[in-house]
Amino acid sequence: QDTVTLQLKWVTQAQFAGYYVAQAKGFYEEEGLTVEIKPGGPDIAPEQVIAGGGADVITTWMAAGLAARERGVPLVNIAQPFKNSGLLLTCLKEAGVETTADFPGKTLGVWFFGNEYPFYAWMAKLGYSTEGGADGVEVLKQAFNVDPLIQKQAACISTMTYNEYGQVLKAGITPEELTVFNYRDEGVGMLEDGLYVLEENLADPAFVEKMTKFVRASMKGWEYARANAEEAAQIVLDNDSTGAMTLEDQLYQMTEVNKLTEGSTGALDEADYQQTVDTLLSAVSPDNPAITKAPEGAFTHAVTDGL
Amino acid sequence: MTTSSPTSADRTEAVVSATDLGLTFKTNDGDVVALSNVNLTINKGEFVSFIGPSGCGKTTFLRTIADLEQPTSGTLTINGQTPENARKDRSYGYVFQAPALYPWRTIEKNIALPLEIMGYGASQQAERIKRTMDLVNLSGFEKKYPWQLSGGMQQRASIARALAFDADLLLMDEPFGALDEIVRDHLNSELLKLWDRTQKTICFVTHSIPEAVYLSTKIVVMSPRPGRVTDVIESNLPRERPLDIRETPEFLAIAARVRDGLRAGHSYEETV
Amino acid sequence: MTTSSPTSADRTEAVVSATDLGLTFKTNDGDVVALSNVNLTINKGEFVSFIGPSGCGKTTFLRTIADLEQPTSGTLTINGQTPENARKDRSYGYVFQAPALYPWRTIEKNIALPLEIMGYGASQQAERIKRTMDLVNLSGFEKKYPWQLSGGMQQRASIARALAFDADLLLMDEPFGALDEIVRDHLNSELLKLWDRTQKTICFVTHSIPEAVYLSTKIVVMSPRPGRVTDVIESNLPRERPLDIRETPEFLAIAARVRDGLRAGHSYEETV
Amino acid sequence: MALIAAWLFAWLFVERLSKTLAPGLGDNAGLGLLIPIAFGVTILVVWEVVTRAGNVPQVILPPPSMIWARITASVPTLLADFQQTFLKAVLIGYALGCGLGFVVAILIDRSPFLKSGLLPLGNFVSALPIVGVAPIMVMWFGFDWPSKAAVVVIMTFFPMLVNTVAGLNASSAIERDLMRTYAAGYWQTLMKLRLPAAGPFIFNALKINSTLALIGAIVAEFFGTPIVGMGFRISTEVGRMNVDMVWAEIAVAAVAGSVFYGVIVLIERGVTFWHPSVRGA
Amino acid sequence: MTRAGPIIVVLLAIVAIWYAAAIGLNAPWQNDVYRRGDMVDVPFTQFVQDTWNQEKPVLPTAHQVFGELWNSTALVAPNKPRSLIFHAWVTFSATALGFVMGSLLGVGLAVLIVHNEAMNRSLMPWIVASQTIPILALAPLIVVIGFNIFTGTMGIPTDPARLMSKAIISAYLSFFPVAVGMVKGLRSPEAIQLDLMHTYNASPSQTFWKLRWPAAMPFLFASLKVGVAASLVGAIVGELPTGAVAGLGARLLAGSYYSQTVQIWAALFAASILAALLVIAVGVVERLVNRSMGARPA
Ligand SMILES: Nc1ncnc2c1ncn2[C@@H]1O[C@H](COP(=O)(O)OP(=O)(O)OP(=O)(O)O)[C@@H](O)[C@H]1O
Ligand SMILES: Nc1ncnc2c1ncn2[C@@H]1O[C@H](COP(=O)(O)OP(=O)(O)OP(=O)(O)O)[C@@H](O)[C@H]1O
Ligand SMILES: Cc1ncc(C[n+]2csc(CCO)c2C)c(N)n1
Ligand SMILES: [Mg+2]
Ligand SMILES: [Mg+2]
Repeated sequence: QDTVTLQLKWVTQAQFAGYYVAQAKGFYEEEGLTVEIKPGGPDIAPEQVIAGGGADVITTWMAAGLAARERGVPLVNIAQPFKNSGLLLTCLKEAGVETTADFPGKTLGVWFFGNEYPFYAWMAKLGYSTEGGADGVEVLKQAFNVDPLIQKQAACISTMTYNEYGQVLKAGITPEELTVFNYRDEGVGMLEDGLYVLEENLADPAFVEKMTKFVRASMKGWEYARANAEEAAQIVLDNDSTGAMTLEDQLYQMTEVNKLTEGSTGALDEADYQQTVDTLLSAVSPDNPAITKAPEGAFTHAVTDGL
Repeated sequence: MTTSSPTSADRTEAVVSATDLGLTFKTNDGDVVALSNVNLTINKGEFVSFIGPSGCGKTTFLRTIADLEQPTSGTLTINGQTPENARKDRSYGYVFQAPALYPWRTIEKNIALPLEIMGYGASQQAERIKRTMDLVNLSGFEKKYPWQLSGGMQQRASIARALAFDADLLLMDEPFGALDEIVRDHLNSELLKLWDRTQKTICFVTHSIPEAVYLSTKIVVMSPRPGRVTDVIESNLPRERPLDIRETPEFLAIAARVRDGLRAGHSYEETV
Repeated sequence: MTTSSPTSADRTEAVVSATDLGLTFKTNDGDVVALSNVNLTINKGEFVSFIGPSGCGKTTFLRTIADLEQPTSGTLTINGQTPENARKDRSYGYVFQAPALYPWRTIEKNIALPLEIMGYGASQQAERIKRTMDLVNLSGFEKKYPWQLSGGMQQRASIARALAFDADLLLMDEPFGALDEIVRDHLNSELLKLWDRTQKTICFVTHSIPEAVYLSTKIVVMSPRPGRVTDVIESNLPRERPLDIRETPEFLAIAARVRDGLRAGHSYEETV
Repeated sequence: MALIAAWLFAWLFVERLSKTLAPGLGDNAGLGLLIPIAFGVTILVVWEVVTRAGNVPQVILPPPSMIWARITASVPTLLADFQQTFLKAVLIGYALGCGLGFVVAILIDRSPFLKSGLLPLGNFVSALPIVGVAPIMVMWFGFDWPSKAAVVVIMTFFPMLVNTVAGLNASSAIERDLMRTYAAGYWQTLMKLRLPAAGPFIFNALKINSTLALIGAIVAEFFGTPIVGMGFRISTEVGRMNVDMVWAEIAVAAVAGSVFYGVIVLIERGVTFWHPSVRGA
Repeated sequence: MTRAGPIIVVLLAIVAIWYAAAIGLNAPWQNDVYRRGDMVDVPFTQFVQDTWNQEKPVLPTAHQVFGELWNSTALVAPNKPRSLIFHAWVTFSATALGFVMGSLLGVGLAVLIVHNEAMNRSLMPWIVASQTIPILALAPLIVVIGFNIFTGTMGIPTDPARLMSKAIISAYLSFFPVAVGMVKGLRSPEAIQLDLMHTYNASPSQTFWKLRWPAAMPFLFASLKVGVAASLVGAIVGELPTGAVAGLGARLLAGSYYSQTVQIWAALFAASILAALLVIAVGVVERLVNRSMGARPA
C-alpha cells in the first residue's frame, strides 16, 4: 500500500474538511492509499516541512508557494481544490472606514507568516505606504483571531469568510456595523489552498500516479463535504484532538468553505494562476518580495490530467 | 543557689540571675541535657570566668543569657528583665567561640558593623575602629578580608568588634583560645584595665586555669552530662593585678581548687 | 639552615626539608610576606612544635608542606619528593585550625570520610571510627551533626578524623586550642604514646609553651612581618615523658628559652 | 552526528589551546575571549562545510556566510528590531520582573502570613504558559512593546522569587546570631547580612532571567505586534522562506543576550567577590 | 489549618480584585451591547452581573473559569479530547521527560564546566548564546528534522516521537537554569573544605560526590524549581509546532483561534496548577533531602 503524508497549513478545521472526509469515508483506502494528515500551526511552514522531507504533499496559498519556489524550494502546484479566495479585510464603520479612501492614518491588522502578500499587493495598487504616517496605513501583525477588532485596537482586520468573519458576527457585531473588503473584488485576489509537491518527485511516474489517486480521493472528499456539510463538520471535529472547537463553528466554516471549493475539479485554472502571478508582480518591493520574476514550471496538470 | 558578696562592685545589683535553669536540646537521636539546675547570680561589675570540660554547657549558658537559646526550665533574668528585653536594650556584647566575620566586609567594616547598626556617626565609628584595632594589635589589616587573615587574627578582629561599642555586659566565649601566650597576657591585662575603668560585668569562658584565676572575681566550674555548675569559687585577689601575681601562693591555691573541680568533672581521671 | 641530630629517629632521614622558602600573598591592598627565608629540616620520627605570634606564618608553613599553598621562592621537599607527589601518596594527615567538618555528615560519617576516600572496607571503617572516637572521648556522639556539638567537641572530631587513617606525617594546627587543661593533658599523653608506638613524624602548631616543650623533640620559634624562623630549639628531654616532667628544671629551662624567643618576636613587649 | 563530531573537534582544539596558553598568560582577559571565539569559529566553519557539502536546503539551514551577507545587508532593519524588542520590551520587562520577584520575596520573607499565603501562589505563576499569557497581555496592554514587557515580567518573576527566597535563607546560624546580639532590626539584618549572603542566589536569577527575558519578548511578538521587532521578523520571515534573515535575527539575539549575560556576570564578580565560587576562580 | 488560613485570605483578596477588574475590563463591550440593543438605564447590579457573565469577556471571572475547569475535568471522561485532564497528561508527560533530560544535561554540563577550564571557557558562552535563540524559531527545525529522524531513521512510532520532540524543547529550556545554578553550587564549597579533600588526595569524583554535590544542594533545588517550571513552558511551546495535536499548549492556541476566552483561561489555570504541583513536588523532595542531610532547623 502506498503511503502519503499531507502537511496542512493550519490546525484541524473545516477548511481542510475534504481530506478528513476522504480519510474517514475510506476514499483514500479505496485508492489503495494510506494517508497521514499532519495538522499545522502558527509556526509550521509547510514549505519548510516538505523541503526537510517531512511530507509528500502540502497545502498552502499560491503566493507563499511561489515565494518558496523562488527561494529554492521547487514547489509545484498539482491541484487547486479552492476555486475562490475567502480572504477579507473587515472594518468597523465606527472607526471611520467606509471605502478604501479612508485607509490612510488607520491601523490595519494583517496576518503574516506567508499570508501577507495579498495585502501588500493591494496597498501597492492603492498607492498607500505601509510605514504609517498621515497618508500611509499603520500595519499590525495580527494574531490569528478577531480580538483586535473587538478590542478596537485596529480599524480593520484580516478575516476569512469561513472563519473569522463568522466569529465577528457571532460576537454580536452586526453586518451593518461593518465594512467588508473582499480581496477578489478589489482585484487582488489570489489563489488560496492548493496542493503542492516537490518538482523532482514528479519525474517519477509512480509518484504522479500516487498523487493522482490522492487528488481524486480528496476531490471526492470535497464533493462529499459539499453534499453533507453537517456530517463533514462532525468528521472534522472528531479529528480535532484539542477539543477546543465547537460543532457550530465548524458547521459555519464548512458551509462557507463549500462556497469556495464549488466549481473546482481539482485542476488548476491557468487564468487564475496568471492573475495571481500578475498581482504579485505588480507589487514587487523590497518590503514585500514575494516573487521578483514570473515563475517557470510552478504548476503541472500531469496529476489532474489523470483524474 | 549562690549569692556572692561582691568583692568589687559598688552595689549589690544582680546583672545575671539564673534559678533552676535547665536547657535540653532535642536531636534526631534523643535529648541532650545541656544545662540542668543551674543557679547563679552575677552582680554588676563582677568578672566571672566559666571553666569546665568540653561540652559541659558553657557556650549554651552564655547563649541563653544572650537570648540566643531559650531555657526549657527555670528562670533567667538579665538586669532584672527577660533576656529578650535585655538583648533588645543592647545590654551586652558577645564574642563567639568562632570568629563569625562576614566575608563580604573588610576587617574594619566588620568592626564597624555593630556601630552602623547602633547608629554611631561616621567620625565616631572611625575613632572606635582605630582604637579597638590598635588594642588587639591589628593595625595595618583594616582593608583585608577575613579569609586573608590568620586564625588568631580573625579571633582578635571579632574581639575588637565586640569591644567597639559600649555594652555593660560582655559575654566572651574563649576569646583568647587561638592566641599565643604573649598576646594573651597582653590582652588579659588590657581587658582587666578596661574592666576596671568601665565597671563592666564580664562573663568569660576559658580553658586556661591561670587565665581564669588571674582575671576573675568569681570562677564558675561546670561539669558535663548533664551540664551543671559544680563549684563557684570567689577570688579574694586584689582588684589590681600585676602579671606576677600568678606566682603568689593565694593565686596558686585558687588555681589548685579550680583544677580539682575541673578534674572531678572528667570521666577519665584514671587515664591521666 | 638547621640540620638537627635526631634524638629519637632511628635513621637520619629528612621528611621535610625547606631551603630558603618564601611565600608572598598578593592582596587587594598590597603583598603580604607570610614566609621568608625559611630553612628547616625535619627528620623522620621527630615531633616538631611551631610556636610564634599570631599571623607569623605557622599555618602557612603547614599548608605549604601539605601542598595547599605554593611557595613563591626557595624549595621544599617532603620525603625527598615534591609536596605535590607527597600529597598524592597520602603521606600526611592534617588537622586544620578550624574543624572543617562537613555539615551534612554525622560525626561518625565525618570521621569515615578519609577512610571512604582511601578505600577502607566497611568493618575496618567501623573499627577505626570507634577507636578514634574513643580516643578523643566522643563516644555517644556518633550520630550527631556538627552543629549539635560544642566547639571543643568539633575540634576533637576533626582530630579523630585525621588520626583515623595511618599517615606517617601528621600536620596539626592548634589541635588542642579549644580544649580544657584536663582533656588537653590526656590527649597530649595519648598523642605521645601514639607517636612513640608508630614512629610518626609530627608537625604541631601550638600557642602553649608548656605543651610545646612537653611534646617536642624540636621547637621552632617563628616571628611575624615577615614570617620567619627565629630559633630552633632541640629538646633533650627523654622520649618517655610523664606529666610531672613539666616541673623539672630541664623542662623549665627550655620553656624559658622558648618564651624569650617568642617575646622577641613581639612588637609590644613594653606593654606587657 | 556531524554536529557532535564538530563540537568534539572544536573542544579538543580549545582544550589544547587553553592548556598551552593558560599557564603563561594567567588571567589575561584577551585569552578569556580568545578561547570561546576560537570555539565559535570552528563551529561556524564546520557548519559552513556541512551545509554546503551536504546540500542542506537553505530554507532549513543556510550556511553562515549567507547569514552574514544578510546581516550586513539589513543593518537598519536589524537595528530597528533590536531597539523595539531588546531596548524596550526586554530591558524594561526584565527590570520590572526581577524587581517584582525580589520585592515579593522580601514581603514573603518579612511576614510568615504572606509566606504561607503568597509563596504557593508564586509557584502558581511559575509556569504561566507564555503562549496563553501573550495574547491576554496584548488584550490588556495593546500591541506595542508594553504587552511584550508584561510577558517578560511574568517570565522573569518566578526565577527571581525562588532564588531570592532561597538566598535569604543562605546566611549561617552564627551570622544570624551575631545580628541578634546587636538587637538589629529586621531591615538592618536584611541589608547587612541576609541580602549580601543572598547575593550569589540573586545573581543566579539575574543571569537566568537575562536569557529568559529575551526568549519571552521574542516569543510574545508571535502573538500580535506592530511590524517591527525581532520576534515579528523571525516569524514573518520564516513564513516568507527567508531563513537567512531568521538566522540573522537569531545571531543578533545571541550576541545581545550574551553581552547582557556577560555584563551581569561582570557585576556579579564585583558584588559577590567574597563567595568561594568567585574567590576560587 | 493554620497554614490554610493565610492562603485563603490572600485568595479572597485576589478574587475580590479579580471581580472588580472584570467589571472595568468588560465594561466597554457591555456598553456596546447595550447600545446595539438600544437598552438605556440598565440598573448597575444588572450591569455588573452582565460584565461577569459575558460569553467572550476580556477578563473572565473566577466562576466562569472554574466552571469551565469543572466542566472539562469532572464532567468529561479523562481520555476524551474535551477533557483537560487528557491535555494536562499529554503536557505533563512531555514536561516530565524534558525535565529529566534537561536536569541531567544541566547537571552534566555544570560538572564538565566546574572540572575543566577549557569547557568553562568554550562551553559557557555558547550555552548562554543557545538560550538567547528563540525556541519558537528553532522549534520547526526540531520538528522537521528531529521528528523525521525519530520516525524515519530511528523508526520510533509517531506518538513517542512527538513526545520526544516536545521533550527536547522542554529540556532545552530547563537545562539552562539547572546548569547555571549548579555551576555556582558546585563551586560553593569553602576553600578549607576543598583543602581537606586535597589533603586526602581525593580523586575528582570523590571530591564531587562527597563534597561538591552535597554542598550544591541549596542551589540545586532552587534551580530545579525554576527548571521544572521552564520545562512546562517548553513543553507547552513545543506543542505548537508539533502540529498542535494535543496538550495544554494546543488547547490554548486552538482556544485563541476561536476566541474562546474562558476556555483559554481554564487551560491557563490547568497549566498553572500543574506547574504549582510540580514545583511543590520538587519542594517536598528538597525537604526530604534536607532532613536526610541533617539540616539545622531554621
Ligand atoms: N589567603 C591569604 N591571602 C592573603 N594573606 C594571607 C592569606 N592567608 C594568610 N595570609 C596572611 O599571611 C600571614 C600568615 O598567616 P598564617 O595563617 O600563616 O598565620 P599563623 O601563624 O597561622 O597565625 P595564627 O596563630 O593566628 O593562626 C598573615 O599575615 C595573614 O594575614
Ligand atoms: N544546637 C544544638 N543541638 C543539640 N545539641 C547541642 C546544640 N548545641 C549544643 N549542644 C550540646 O550541648 C552540650 C553543651 O554544648 P556547649 O556548646 O554549651 O558546650 P561548651 O561547654 O561550650 O563546650 P566547649 O568547651 O567544647 O565549647 C554538648 O553536649 C552539645 O553536644
Ligand atoms: C492553505 C492555507 N494557507 C494559509 C492559511 C492561513 N490562514 C487562513 S485562515 C487563517 C486563520 C485561521 O483560520 C489562517 C492563518 C491557511 N489556513 N491555509
Ligand atoms: Mg563552647
Ligand atoms: Mg594559624
